[in-house]
Amino acid sequence: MKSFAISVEPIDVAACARRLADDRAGALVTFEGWVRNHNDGQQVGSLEYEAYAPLAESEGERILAEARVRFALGGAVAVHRTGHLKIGELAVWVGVTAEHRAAAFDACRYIIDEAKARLPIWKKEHYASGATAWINCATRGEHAGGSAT
Amino acid sequence: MKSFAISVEPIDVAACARRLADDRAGALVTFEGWVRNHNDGQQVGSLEYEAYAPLAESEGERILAEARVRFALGGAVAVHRTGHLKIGELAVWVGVTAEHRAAAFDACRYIIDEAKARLPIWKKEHYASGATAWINCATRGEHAGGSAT
Amino acid sequence: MTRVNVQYFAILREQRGLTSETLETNAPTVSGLYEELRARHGFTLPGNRVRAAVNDAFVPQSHVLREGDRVVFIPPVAGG
Amino acid sequence: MTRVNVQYFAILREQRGLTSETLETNAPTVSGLYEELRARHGFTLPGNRVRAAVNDAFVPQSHVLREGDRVVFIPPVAGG
Repeated sequence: MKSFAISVEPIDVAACARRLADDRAGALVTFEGWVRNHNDGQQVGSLEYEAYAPLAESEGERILAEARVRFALGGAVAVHRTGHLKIGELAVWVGVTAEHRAAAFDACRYIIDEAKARLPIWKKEHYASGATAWINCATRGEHAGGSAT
Repeated sequence: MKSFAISVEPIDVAACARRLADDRAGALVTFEGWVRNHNDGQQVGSLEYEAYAPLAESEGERILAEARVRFALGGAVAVHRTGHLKIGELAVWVGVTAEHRAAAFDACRYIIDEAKARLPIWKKEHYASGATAWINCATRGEHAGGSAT
Repeated sequence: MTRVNVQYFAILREQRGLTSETLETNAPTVSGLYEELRARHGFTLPGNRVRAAVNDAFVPQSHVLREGDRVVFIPPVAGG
Repeated sequence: MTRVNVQYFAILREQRGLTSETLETNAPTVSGLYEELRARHGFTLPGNRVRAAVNDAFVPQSHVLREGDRVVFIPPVAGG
């Protein structure tokens, strides 16, 4: 199974964490990105995620490989959801194990920061008013594949 | 239910995470401390945790309150296990939600760093050889309640 | 003329009204192709805000198109 | 004489061989009580490596004992 996956199905957090079980590891740090009910002062009703899946997966694997080189890790797994998500739903999960917690915290943060900046995944906010907007498409933001450092 | 708890029962991670559900939160960062099969070059067979529970719980609540003051948090929950744990078992769980992930990462790390330095919880390693040792009791380490900064 | 397949995502998919098409172009590079399509379909994103991938790998704007390439223009990502 | 209850944890519990006891002491402070118990029971931890709690709250070494206090001596914690 791939370490980085795009998933159209709800993310199974327990199954993801089980893949990281490791008797040598003392620390597991996880990040969950949830759909928030607001953004930039607007009420958000739901969120649509669209991915260019083949490139998102290869770039995601590249990010995990970079984290393994930079930090003293055990394992690293990440899954990004696509589709139309409700408030409170899980959009992205990252889990990292290490002997010591500092490396696990640093690596988990590195992975999610790079993923948000580099993966070709877009989100469209649906507002209470009925309006919608692709986030950053017409305004600000990094390009996919751009460096976040 | 208390935000910080000492538990003689196995920690129910899913139940802990459910307590943090929050439509305004965009990020959940969790830390799990697992019993490692080695420490300082020695093979570890199991680990015993002993807590001075009333003070550990009040000091734990104080740490969570400090984190809420320092960082822009949604919720924060932590549980520390006591008793005789096997390799791979979950010894401590910390979960923090926030609107934005930076605060969640910073707060989760603050809580576990302070917890390790300040809570009156001791661990005794049981080695493959049959020997045992209370960690730090007779050697190095911070005092409970000491500042970790 | 070079025949290429173009896939669209997010705002470009909506502005084009389809997810992919196969077309012939005289544009030698991916940036030239984007400008051609932008003029034809009224894409709102300027070329310098769009990255490109060919055959599922990122490429520079100066990448030269070859017969049969699968081209994707990548709008800015959601980030934060 | 002040009557206090003393609870022991971890290495102190093992060296004392029990988890709590009620005793009378002439020591005016918690640090004095620790030195008294250390001499009697052969605790290996010096007083400056042990913190104290009275009635489930941390106290300084100079804390003055009162009748009925519950005293806990706290060995260094596991840390990392």
